Amino acid sequence: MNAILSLILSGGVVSMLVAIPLLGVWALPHVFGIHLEWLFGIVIPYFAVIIFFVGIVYKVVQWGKCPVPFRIPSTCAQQKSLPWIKYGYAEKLDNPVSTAGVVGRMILEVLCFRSLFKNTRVEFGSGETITYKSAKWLWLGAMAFHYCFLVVILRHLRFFTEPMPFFVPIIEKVDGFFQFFLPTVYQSGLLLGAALTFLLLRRLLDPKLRYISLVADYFPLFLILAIVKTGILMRYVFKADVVSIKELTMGLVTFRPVIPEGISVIFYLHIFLVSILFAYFPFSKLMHMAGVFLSPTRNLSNNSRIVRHINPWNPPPKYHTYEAYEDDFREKMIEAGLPVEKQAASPAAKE
Amino acid sequence: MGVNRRKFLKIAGISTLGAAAVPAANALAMNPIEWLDKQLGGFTPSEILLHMGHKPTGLKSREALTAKRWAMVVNVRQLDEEIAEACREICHKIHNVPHIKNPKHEIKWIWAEHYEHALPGQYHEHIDENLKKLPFLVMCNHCFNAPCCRVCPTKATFKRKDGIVLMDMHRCIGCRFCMAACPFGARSFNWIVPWPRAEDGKFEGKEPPSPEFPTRSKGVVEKCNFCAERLAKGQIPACVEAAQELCKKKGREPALVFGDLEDPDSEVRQVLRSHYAIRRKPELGSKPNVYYIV
Amino acid sequence: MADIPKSWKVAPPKAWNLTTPEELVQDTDHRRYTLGLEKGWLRTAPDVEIKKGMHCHAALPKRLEDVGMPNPRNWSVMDEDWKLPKNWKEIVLEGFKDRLERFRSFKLFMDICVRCGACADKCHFFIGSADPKNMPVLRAELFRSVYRKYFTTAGKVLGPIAGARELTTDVLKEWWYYLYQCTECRRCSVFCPYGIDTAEITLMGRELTNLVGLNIDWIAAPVAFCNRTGNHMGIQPHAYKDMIEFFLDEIETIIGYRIEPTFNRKGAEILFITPSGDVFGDPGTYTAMGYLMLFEALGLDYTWSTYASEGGNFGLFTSHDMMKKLNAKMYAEAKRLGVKWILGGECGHMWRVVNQYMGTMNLDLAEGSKMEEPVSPITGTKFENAKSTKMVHITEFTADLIKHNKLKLDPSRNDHLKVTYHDSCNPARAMGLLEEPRYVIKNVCNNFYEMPPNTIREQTYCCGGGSGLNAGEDMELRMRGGMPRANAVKYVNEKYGVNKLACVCAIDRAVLPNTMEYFVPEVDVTGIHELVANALILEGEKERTIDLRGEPLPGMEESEDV
Amino acid sequence: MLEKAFIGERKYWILVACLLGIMGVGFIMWLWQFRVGLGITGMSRDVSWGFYIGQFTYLVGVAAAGVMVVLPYYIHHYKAFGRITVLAEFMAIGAVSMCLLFILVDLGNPVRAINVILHPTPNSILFWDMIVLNGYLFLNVFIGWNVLTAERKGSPPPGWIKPFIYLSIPWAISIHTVTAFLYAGLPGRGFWLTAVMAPRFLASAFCAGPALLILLCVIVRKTTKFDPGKEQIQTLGSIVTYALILNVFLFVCELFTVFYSQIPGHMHHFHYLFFGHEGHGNHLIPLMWFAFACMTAAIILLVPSVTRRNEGILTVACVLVLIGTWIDKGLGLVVGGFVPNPLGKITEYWPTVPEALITLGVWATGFLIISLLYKVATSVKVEVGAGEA
Amino acid sequence: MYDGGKIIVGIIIGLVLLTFPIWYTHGMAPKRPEVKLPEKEKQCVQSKEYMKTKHMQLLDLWRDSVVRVAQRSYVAPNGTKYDMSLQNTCMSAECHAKKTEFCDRCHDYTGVVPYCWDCHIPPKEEPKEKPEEMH
Repeated sequence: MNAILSLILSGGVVSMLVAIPLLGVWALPHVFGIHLEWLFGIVIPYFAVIIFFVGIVYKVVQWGKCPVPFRIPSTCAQQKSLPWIKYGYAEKLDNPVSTAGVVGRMILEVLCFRSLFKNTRVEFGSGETITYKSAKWLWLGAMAFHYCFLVVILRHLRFFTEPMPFFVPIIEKVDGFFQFFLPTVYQSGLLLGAALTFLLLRRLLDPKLRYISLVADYFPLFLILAIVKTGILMRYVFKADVVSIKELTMGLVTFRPVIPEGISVIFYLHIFLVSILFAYFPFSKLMHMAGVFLSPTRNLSNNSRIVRHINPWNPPPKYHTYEAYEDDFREKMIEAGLPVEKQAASPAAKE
Repeated sequence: MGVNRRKFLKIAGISTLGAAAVPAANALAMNPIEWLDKQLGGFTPSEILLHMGHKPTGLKSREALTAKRWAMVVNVRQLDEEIAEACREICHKIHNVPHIKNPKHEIKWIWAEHYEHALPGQYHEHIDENLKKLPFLVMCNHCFNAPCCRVCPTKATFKRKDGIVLMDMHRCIGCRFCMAACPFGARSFNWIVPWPRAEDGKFEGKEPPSPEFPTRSKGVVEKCNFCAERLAKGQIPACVEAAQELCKKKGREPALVFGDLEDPDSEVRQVLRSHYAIRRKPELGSKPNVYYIV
Repeated sequence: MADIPKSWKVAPPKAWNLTTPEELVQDTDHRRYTLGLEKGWLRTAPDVEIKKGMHCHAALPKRLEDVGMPNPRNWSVMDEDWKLPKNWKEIVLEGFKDRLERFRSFKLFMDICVRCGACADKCHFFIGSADPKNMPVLRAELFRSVYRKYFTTAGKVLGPIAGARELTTDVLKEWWYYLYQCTECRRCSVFCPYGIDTAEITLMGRELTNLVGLNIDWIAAPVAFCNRTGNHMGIQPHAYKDMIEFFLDEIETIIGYRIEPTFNRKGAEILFITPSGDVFGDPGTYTAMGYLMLFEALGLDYTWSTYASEGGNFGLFTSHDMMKKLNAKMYAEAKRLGVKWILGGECGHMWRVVNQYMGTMNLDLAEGSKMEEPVSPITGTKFENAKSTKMVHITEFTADLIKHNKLKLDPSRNDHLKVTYHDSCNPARAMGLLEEPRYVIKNVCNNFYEMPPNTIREQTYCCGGGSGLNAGEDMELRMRGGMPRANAVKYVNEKYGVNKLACVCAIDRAVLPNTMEYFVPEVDVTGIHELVANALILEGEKERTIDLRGEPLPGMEESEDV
Repeated sequence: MLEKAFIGERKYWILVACLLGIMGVGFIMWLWQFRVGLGITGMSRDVSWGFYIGQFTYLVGVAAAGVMVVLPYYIHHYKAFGRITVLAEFMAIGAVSMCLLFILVDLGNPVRAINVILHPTPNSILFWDMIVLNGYLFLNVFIGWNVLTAERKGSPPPGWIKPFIYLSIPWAISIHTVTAFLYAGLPGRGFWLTAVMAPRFLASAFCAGPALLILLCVIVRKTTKFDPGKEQIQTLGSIVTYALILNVFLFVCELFTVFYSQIPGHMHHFHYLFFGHEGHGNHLIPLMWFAFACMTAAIILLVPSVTRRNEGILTVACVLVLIGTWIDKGLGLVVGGFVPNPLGKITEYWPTVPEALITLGVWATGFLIISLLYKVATSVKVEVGAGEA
Repeated sequence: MYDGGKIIVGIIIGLVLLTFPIWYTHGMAPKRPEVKLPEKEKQCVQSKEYMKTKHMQLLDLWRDSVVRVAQRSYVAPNGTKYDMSLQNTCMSAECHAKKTEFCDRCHDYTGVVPYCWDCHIPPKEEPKEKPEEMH
């Protein structure tokens, strides 16, 4: 599976996914008079959300069932040792010895992508020199992507709640702070698209990344890009009947599903792709969302010299005992003047 | 959907080479900028883009008053406090100009000044005492070479083809560069919300007097618009109308005259032919379109 | 002396069959993969070329028999047939499943990698070799692809589309080749947004290959020796004592009198354990002399042990069980001798084991012993950070002494040295021992210079030969892996004239001299306690004219002739 | 490299916390202004620009001063400045950021700020100002960061950065020229309608900017292990001296033209600022005199090399220069231009408390940016062993 | 499960956050808003479908056309001409005389806050209102 094949495959799959609702909601009724809105608007979304929740919980429980036999945090700073050796806030966070430190480390990791922030790039100079350059673009792209995605999701609550919670209008206002176009362009949507494009270009332009990337890397990027694009198109270009859409989404969320009239196909396209993302989520690398919380190199404190860590399956010790060792070398030991437990093991001890 | 598609095709057609034969022939008759302007219906390409394929299909209404260059003549000698106040009142009323007591935040479209302020360069102590007392009606001069339009970074203030300098209150970012540029102090800024509204959208305190004309949001600049909205309906500016009515009543020559400066038969041209008229601060070269007969 | 495998003898540079360092560096073409048209890595296993100089020799059957490891046989890496057991696939997959169930780290790291590539250029082997499979992410993917095939639905159904592949002998060979091109240094895990630690995956991978008898002699032999004789070198008790006696002779010529340490002495307060590399190989031996002189200066009530005569633990590079087995001796011996606590010498992975595993695995063995929370008998400092394991790092111990002015030091004796410090990867990234060694160095040397920040502390580079890859036959691999470290040393050498590379790891002391010889011949490798002993003023010592290596001290060049 | 901004001593964090606190207060005040309108400021129909635009104008000068370090280093190969080019560039980043923020808080409709890009208007100087300011910000971020990165790697800066560096020199001149043109091209504002406006701006920029840089260098030396160097500070001191003399000279030229010609439209503004127009006294008169007293004192301190070489005196002189130019440009220039108004009337201006707090908030933001960047720069310098002068 | 407590708490927090809309609405969906259409006037400037989704763009076009190009007459697809004015045409007494019964219904339902009404004046909605005032 090389880069080109992966691209073709993942691109093809996403195109097919786009084609399905187009066929189902647009072509079928026109050609055969079959209406499948209920399938795309109700059945598939419900199905996807169920897979999403069950899948995530199942996966996390599976992880939870595995013990953490050893305490293996990556220690990215000075350990807590002698009282006069500096153990300040940076050390507490990067080499935590207390729960507070671990919580701080996890917060920084989950909310600020701290490890990515440390990223560097190796550069080869002339001759033998290797130099290191701080490389924050990936961090920036990842931050932009994840936070914009979060904002976009929170904004979508306007379709799933009535009345809206207080924070939704505030987010909308801030997100659309710079007013241009009608309806007002949300900056998060544009940034999300830009960040995704950056992440995709990275994979395509960096030979290292092109080599390691699999279909499973391109596919979610293409899928989310397609979701973003359909969303943007729906809001700004092809336009959809928002009231009917909200009727549908509210029906979904209150378990009284309805298919109102007059929702354009672009909406079904959008919701179908989102459903695919939901259903795909638990089986994919996207599970890093939950996994990051369980990573033993990050969520453990470095205190196993202070407190004993328990391994639930710790096997009984089997080792070459001193007795066996002395039996092996007793004579040589005595000869060398080393103390032994049993002075004269054999009566034939040499005088 | 259908309507929209037709429009879309129309736009698309303009931009494709195949359909360019006729416009190309037309293009020979005018300069490229004019041609493009015509194709775009007066909109810039970026504006067209912002409308996403909607091409304006508007027309000028038949009853609209049109001109090549609108101008006004103020015959100061025919003015008195009453007329000036009537002009100010009707203007501010129909345009929903708020009455703000704090002079720092005041908004004025048309108002009376003393000679020494209206024409500071031409003032001397020994001037006709009568003239000193007369209310000089001042307003936006709708300069032919308007410094405000020159400095506006968004074309929010712009000069129409008929010479009217207009404010696009939808576009103004409130940088107030135009206020610095205007040598006549004709521009006002909405320092506070002019017509405050409650959460439910109802007006707090006073309601604007005219439901037909929009109010403004805070943070935009505004000024006299030569009653562009009235011209479109075939009416002359409200101040001119009010002044002329009052003058008629008082048996005077009309204090305010309005018309097309490029039309030799227009009323303004006739008045200017028969009276000695000056303009404010002519040395700045802004070429005001408001003339004063003193 | 003891029976030492011939392969341990470091071959002279000429026999390394290497090009010049410049050529070696320029050979690392990181832009080799430019088009995306080459075969994707999922399909490359059959074509993997096992290059000479880039791998170690297979384990001899005797080693495995000694410790009861499976499938002992004579086999060679270069052979087509690796003589696997018939049901090898079953064994590996069963072992895979077992480890997925026992180690959350393994299971999680199989699931959540997003292949962002942040780790890619963090690996010294990738930097030095440009082999894309040395990118940590891809090293792990070699296992993930198999994981997907046998343990995930998507992989079972979609196969390569889901990034899954069959476990074939080619894949197994690829595993083996790249498992033993990873030194488990954890540098990649520092940069991973999810903390994925390739070392964890390599550890599991090595356990799996060991199940079917795929291993390297350079690990299997020490393991077998350590089990029987107590140390990796296979030094028997009398020889061990002989070695120390030899150091005592040397020390006598330096300080003018003889010191007399004890061995296997019951009732001592402290048990001292250091890697046997310090006792056996230069320049570690000078460090061992340093320990002896330091303890003499303090009059410490301590003992050496010939049974627990190994701090290092090649079991870590074999399997968790083997690690436990070899480590158990430390507590067993501490209990037998009735010491209060254990003092550990300068060692790398020994401290990883002590910090991360020892208490968890073997603390039961210390039950009923006289062991208690370590307290320095000289300063009275309680080592609270070793409360549970009761084992103190010697730089912690020495730093505490210096802080309390318990040592008479003359740092000017090290004035001819310009020292830089190499953070050994294990104490740095699996423990956090960063400041103590620096504190000690700065107090015993007047000229200390740091290497560039991206190459020290938690970002330190491996020496290139850790985790059992310190053999002679894989010299090219070692040089390639050591390149980033050597490059940083070269930088300070050129900038400040640094001529001494200090470290706290026996493997470093064994590996880096070759690397330095190759890349930066001006620089020598030393342990920290060699520097300490050089600066240390012992009571009643004669005026020092030579350092521990028998070379004249600064200002004493003439007195040599006297 | 950025991570270095997150590791510091207690003092550093106290500074950061204080700046964040001031920013917070300023932000709350701005939210109020955003809600209520610019009416909460002291500006009015007649004095329609005030403190904000004044600060903007002043800071453009500070930003442009980076060129006084870059130019001698890159064009005249004055090697000593190599140590501090990054400091100058990072100071410029902070200053330009403040400029942009001041424009943003001065807008009546900040939400429509994008209109400047959506409806590009080349005939507006403000449009060009937007371009040159953003361009200058980009150039300095780009150059500063790349040069520092190279320094950290121990390699010379990449060759492709050179064109950008050369471009940044005229660009620095341009930001001040264009800003001067904002004022100088307006008919009917006699105070500003002068061809020496741009040269005056440049002269005051080249004394205020380096003066601030000197102070920052002294602070850096005191608080970090990096010493920007004695020679560097001395050379900057000479630059301040000449530019200050030029600044005062140009002002005197202005005075001559205005008062000898006796044209009222030009003269009244000066009258108002320094004596009070037609009997109107105001807050500004003492300030304006104070400003010129400061500048005169600074000249007296700076011209003799004996006093200038004394770093303590140099520092005092720099403070005087900063205060003098700040009053002159940050307050006098803008207010003086609007009073009296085009109708010859006088409306007084004085900033209100919220206006001052917002201003302070923007300054705090700028200084936070400078602090973070300086933290990075000095850490890198120390790391690569450039600590000792 | 190992660390079961923490993991279960984590799962619960995650589920609670992710199912926010479900428990926030707790099964109560307000009815789809119905706008009150004009009684007399049956013909809008464009089709209903068009207006439903694109009225904002039409209004945007109108405002630019009126303010900037001085073209104030809109020619509907059926040839009828309309004065381009939100206040005076759309919201006239004959058409959508009540903002609260027309605009607001959908806007409130879908959380849309248009800034038209920052400046433009919605028609008075007191019952006493006389239609003559509109002239």
